[in-house]
Amino acid sequence: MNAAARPDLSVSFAGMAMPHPVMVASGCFAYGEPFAPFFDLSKLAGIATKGISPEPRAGNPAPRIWETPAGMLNSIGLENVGVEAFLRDKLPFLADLGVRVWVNFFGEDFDGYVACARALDRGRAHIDVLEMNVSCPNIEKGGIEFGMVPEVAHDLVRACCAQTAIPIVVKLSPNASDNVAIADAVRAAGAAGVSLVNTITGMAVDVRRRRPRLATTYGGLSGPAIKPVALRIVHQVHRALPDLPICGMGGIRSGEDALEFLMAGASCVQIGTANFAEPTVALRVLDELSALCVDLGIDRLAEVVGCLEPWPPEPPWEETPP
Amino acid sequence: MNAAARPDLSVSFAGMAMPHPVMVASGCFAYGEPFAPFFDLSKLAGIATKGISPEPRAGNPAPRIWETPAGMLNSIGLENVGVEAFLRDKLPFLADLGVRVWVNFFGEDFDGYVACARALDRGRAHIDVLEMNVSCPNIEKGGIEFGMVPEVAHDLVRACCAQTAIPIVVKLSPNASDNVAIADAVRAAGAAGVSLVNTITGMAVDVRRRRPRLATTYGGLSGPAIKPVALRIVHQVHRALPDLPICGMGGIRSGEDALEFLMAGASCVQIGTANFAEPTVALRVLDELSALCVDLGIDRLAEVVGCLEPWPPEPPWEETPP
Amino acid sequence: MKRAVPTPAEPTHRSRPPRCGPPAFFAARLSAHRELTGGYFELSFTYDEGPDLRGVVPGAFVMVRGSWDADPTGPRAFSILDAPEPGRVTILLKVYGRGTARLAALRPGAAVSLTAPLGRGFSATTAGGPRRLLVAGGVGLPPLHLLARRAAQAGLAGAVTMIYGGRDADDLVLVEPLRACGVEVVLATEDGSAGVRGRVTAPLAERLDAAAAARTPVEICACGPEGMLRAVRSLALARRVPAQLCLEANMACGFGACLGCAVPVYGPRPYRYCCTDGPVFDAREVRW
Amino acid sequence: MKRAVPTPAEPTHRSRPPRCGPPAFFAARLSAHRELTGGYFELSFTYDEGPDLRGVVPGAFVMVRGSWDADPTGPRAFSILDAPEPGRVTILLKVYGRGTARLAALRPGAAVSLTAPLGRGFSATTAGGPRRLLVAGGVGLPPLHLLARRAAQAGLAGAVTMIYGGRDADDLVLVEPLRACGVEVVLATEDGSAGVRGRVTAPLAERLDAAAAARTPVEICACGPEGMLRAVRSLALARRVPAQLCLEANMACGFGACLGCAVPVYGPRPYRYCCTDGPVFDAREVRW
Ligand SMILES: Cc1cc2nc3c(=O)[nH]c(=O)nc-3n(C[C@H](O)[C@H](O)[C@H](O)COP(=O)(O)OP(=O)(O)OC[C@H]3O[C@@H](n4cnc5c(N)ncnc54)[C@H](O)[C@@H]3O)c2cc1C
Ligand SMILES: Cc1cc2nc3c(=O)[nH]c(=O)nc-3n(C[C@H](O)[C@H](O)[C@H](O)COP(=O)(O)OP(=O)(O)OC[C@H]3O[C@@H](n4cnc5c(N)ncnc54)[C@H](O)[C@@H]3O)c2cc1C
Ligand SMILES: Cc1cc2nc3c(=O)[nH]c(=O)nc-3n(C[C@H](O)[C@H](O)[C@H](O)COP(=O)(O)O)c2cc1C
Ligand SMILES: Cc1cc2nc3c(=O)[nH]c(=O)nc-3n(C[C@H](O)[C@H](O)[C@H](O)COP(=O)(O)O)c2cc1C
Ligand code: FES
Ligand code: FES
Repeated sequence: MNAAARPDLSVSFAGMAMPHPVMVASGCFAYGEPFAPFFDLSKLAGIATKGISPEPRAGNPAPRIWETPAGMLNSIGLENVGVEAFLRDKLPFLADLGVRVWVNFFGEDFDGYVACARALDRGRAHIDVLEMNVSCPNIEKGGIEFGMVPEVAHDLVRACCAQTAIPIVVKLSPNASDNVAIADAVRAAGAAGVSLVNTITGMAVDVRRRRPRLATTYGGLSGPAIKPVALRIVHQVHRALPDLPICGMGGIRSGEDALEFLMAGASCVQIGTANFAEPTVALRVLDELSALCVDLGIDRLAEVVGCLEPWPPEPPWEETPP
Repeated sequence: MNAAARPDLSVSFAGMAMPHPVMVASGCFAYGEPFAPFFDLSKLAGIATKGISPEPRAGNPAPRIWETPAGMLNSIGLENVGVEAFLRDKLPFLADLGVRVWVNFFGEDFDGYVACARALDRGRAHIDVLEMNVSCPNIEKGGIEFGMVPEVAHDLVRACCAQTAIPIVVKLSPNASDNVAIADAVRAAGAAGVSLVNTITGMAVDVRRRRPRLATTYGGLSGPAIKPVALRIVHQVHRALPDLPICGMGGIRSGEDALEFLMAGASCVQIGTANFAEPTVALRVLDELSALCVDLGIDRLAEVVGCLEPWPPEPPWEETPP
Repeated sequence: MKRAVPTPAEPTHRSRPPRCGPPAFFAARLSAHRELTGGYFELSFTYDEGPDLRGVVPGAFVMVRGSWDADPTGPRAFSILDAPEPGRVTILLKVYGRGTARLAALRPGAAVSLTAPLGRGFSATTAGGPRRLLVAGGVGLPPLHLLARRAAQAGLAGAVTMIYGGRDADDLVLVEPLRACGVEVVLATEDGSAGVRGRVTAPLAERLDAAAAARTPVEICACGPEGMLRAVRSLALARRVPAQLCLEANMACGFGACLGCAVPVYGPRPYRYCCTDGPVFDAREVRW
Repeated sequence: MKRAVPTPAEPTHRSRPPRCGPPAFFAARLSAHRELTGGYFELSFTYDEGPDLRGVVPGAFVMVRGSWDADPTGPRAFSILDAPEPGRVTILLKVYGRGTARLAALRPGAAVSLTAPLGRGFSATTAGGPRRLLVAGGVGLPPLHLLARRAAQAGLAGAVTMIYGGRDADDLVLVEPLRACGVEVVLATEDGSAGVRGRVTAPLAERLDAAAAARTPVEICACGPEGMLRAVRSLALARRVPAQLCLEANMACGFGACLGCAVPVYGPRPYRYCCTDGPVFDAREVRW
């Protein structure tokens, strides 16, 4: 261990080399442009775009956001420009940055997912990963999210993988009771990895006006509040499926947060909500991660992925001390 | 609306009259005694005891708690004195207070639950509710919690209800993907109501020592961080099953928090984690609730249970303004 | 769920408010902290590196966050009250909830982070233009205060009238500096403790009537609570008077990244964004 | 999962540390705030209503929380350094993480809530008793500092020796007041910048050897980081010297409500509680 040397922060995710593990999360970085005034975006390992659907979507009524203790609720409603406008107007900007482009996508029904994957395949020269968001309500199956039932998720992922040569990483919902089963199902269906986690469904109440704080009643909870839940799911999935690449996220806003996710089993991480308060947060996280490696004597960051050890057992209990 | 009058804070839960809705939550008030030095416990509407099992339990190795952003993780391990010692040593103290006694209980397997309900029935003269915690890992069914699958929960609740004349209120886990289905199943099995919610499973990592912060790796997340999730589940269950009495909890630490839960559909509330930082928090919440009723012109608190209205729709969109 | 939405092209505007320069994110410190009446605070932030905000459009805002831990998570939006010199910006803050309470409790010297300049503001007051009725309610004062002072600096103090309302006399702040630069200020309080008793809409309606009678072209510039803005909008639409409204929305970022601050509008798309398309909107455009 | 546990009766102790009175929860304000070297702060809290803590047992602690919003959620435990008069209590705080950082940043006058007195402390120093070797590491100083001053007040300064270790000279605070009341203080620093170079265990072992040679009965009272306490415990057990260890545990409540602060022990039950059974434990009892 040579603490003076610059630590090697490179990681690999599903066979893809990355200079370091710090990406930015879908829906929290738009299509990149709003952040261009703040810093050189090519310093990011990658950008996950706002979720793209086959047709443009206007999003949900206002108000769409509400802050909660150490977190926020959003019901943006998956507003996006639609796949055609994305490929035409947004992808070129991203492609020019030279960072890994993860295009987050979804459909409003089974066929919508498939159509979207097929359409995005046309951008394959500039797209590194299709990050498939399975947290949308499945209208055909009574509104339950596609990502809640392993079999449903499996079939959907398989159909999408058949449409494209771009690796598909499936982004799972922390609302599911058994993420290991779902991760296993999507792995079997051909997913190159999983992104863990999306937002947890929540709500807040305006007691004065006797109505929910969000126009849609429910929204997705993100930010530091959910970090313990996200870490738990990353660890559970990594422990059960150690070969499945994981991109971890949920409340990351420091280098130490990022390292927690890596040690729990994520090969790379995404920063979401923290971009809003601090548009340059990814650079700070990267700097802190580097400094922390020096501090902790980590020469190669890739080596700590999933390195957590369980606690040593306590000495056995006896009535009289030995 | 007479703002000057003292508001009527009484509520009824499953036919049981309560002077006001503010109780304290299981595992956060022990068996009451540690709080006796701080205030007159008879001012509480009720006390939910630490979870009781058929046999005493020593609990989990240390460390058992860790603080997270606006929340805490615990892995106490359902430590308790066991049902016999509870009935003998702890129940008399609670019975003397004249508050509603909710005995939280669980078993380590199906028979354990049933045995515990039967044993607790012997205390029926002093027990108002058996609050059944179905968040324990079901060892027979591969370690998945009893409360995750509607059929499993149904059978367990029915078997316990058959053991006792004390109303059983089932405490559900926010880890389940569909709490409405589980609430419906336990209602059908004879539950008098539901307590929503228990802790969300989470973890935290000590990056310096490369191990989890808790000796058991995972723990339950509670506190303000989870309030949005708890509120959402209360609202979902209330909307789907408006006649099922709900006791709401998760991150409550102010009168306004309590009112949020009532408006979302809870008939009464429990305060958990906040008791640790502020042993007299229940009194403050009660005072604030009363003041808020005056402020908002609420004469009878019971009337606002589940009163939330959805947002009015926006005027329809048109290209040119009307 | 699904709405038909035209492929997004930059929407055409009838009155597109002027935009500030590109935003920067920078460190600053609280340099002055003055408590006014009514729970208002005037806070000044100074910084060594960051944009010169002197030329900022009235209505432009800054996102402010203290250098604290996880809670509150997000920054809060504040209209720029003044930017008297490079490296300095002033806001008027009213304690409302958690974020504003924590900011108000900061001590001089405290580190904060700012994102600014943000938003599109009110158009400039012009010599030959319509007479401007500035309607400010409560914490909606700052952008109009800046607008009025700008007009006065340009020798146009006579072209603007400030109609400023609040709950009571304590709720009305920074009135003297306006009068000192020659701006007519009409006060309205709900309890009548200062100016006329009642809401700002009454003096506004009076002025609109007078202008209509005298055939003087007028324009409304308003900022305040949503209820007030709705009333102002109704008045303006009914009388066909142009009105620019400075809106509020819950904001997570302030610079177009979260899409949280949607404002329902008429036009090519159902929503526009308070932070990047506003906060100033044409009253006719707002879908209320 | 399941362990056989005897039905819980109040466990019998070989050395049950003395307990303070019943705890109270009360409002206080920060009345003095003094920054020492090494990131240490001495904080004084004053209060109008609350327990008189003057007679508190050394090792007793107070849970402190600022009057802030949701984060950090819980209070933090601090050993009582001093309670010079009714309505006043002093702690020595080292900034470690989020909670201590926020407490250290409070300004005099800030409102806090306290829960105190809590815990069972060290037994009192007695005239005919064994010579006491007080072993303090870093922020473990306060209870032993109080113990030493109490001994001095009782005319027993000569019966105690303080062995106090830290990283460097800056990491050692409040040494002069001890020496001033006649207590022998042996310093140890890892970098040798004050006292002997190395850990406290070296001077401790020396003293134990000397005592063994002289057949002087000695007793260890120790408080500090877990690593230090483990080393002290090994030394004490190996030499059959009685030792009282003041432990730390993650605490949510401090008064026996959460069962979070479990300490693995030998005895009738596998765990006891740092807050209500400790923080002072007999070294033999601790299951490490
Ligand atoms: C463009 C703009 C300019 C503003 N200018 C000023 C000003 O000059 N002076 C002033 O005192 N206040 C101003 N505000 C309002 C100020 O940002 C709010 O007082 C503040 O957001 C409420 O925050 P809080 O933390 O006190 O309240 P909380 O109760 O903590 O509420 C904050 C929550 O409210 C939501 N929220 C509600 N209203 C707003 C809002 N308007 N903006 C952002 N989040 C909101 C947030 O999502 C957050 O969840 C402005 C707001 C906007 C959008
Ligand atoms: C009986 C007792 C006496 C203490 N006396 C002093 C003292 O006199 N001076 C002093 O500076 N410090 C003292 N401490 C330690 C002080 O409470 C810790 O520094 C503090 O808890 C760490 O909090 P933090 O917010 O700075 O760190 P964070 O990084 O925020 O860590 C706090 C987290 O650590 C956990 N944690 C870790 N160690 C502890 C702990 N020991 N107690 C509570 N929570 C812990 C908590 O669960 C919480 O999640 C004492 C602790 C105990 C238990
Ligand atoms: C405003 C907002 C919009 C989001 N939009 C999307 C989206 O379109 N697709 C998606 O997969 N996740 C979306 N997310 C989830 C984030 O990508 C991320 O998974 C989540 O917020 C947790 O990370 P964080 O706590 O760092 O924000 C969104 C989150 C926020 C806050
Ligand atoms: C330390 C601790 C112990 C708990 N023990 C139990 C328990 O024994 N049985 C149970 O049903 N819930 C238990 N809970 C869950 C609480 O009763 C409550 O449902 C949860 O903490 C959410 O409320 P809160 O955020 O107000 O704490 C425990 C919670 C904590 C923090
Ligand atoms: S506040 Fe984020 S887009 Fe406007
Ligand atoms: S800290 Fe809660 S029981 Fe000890």
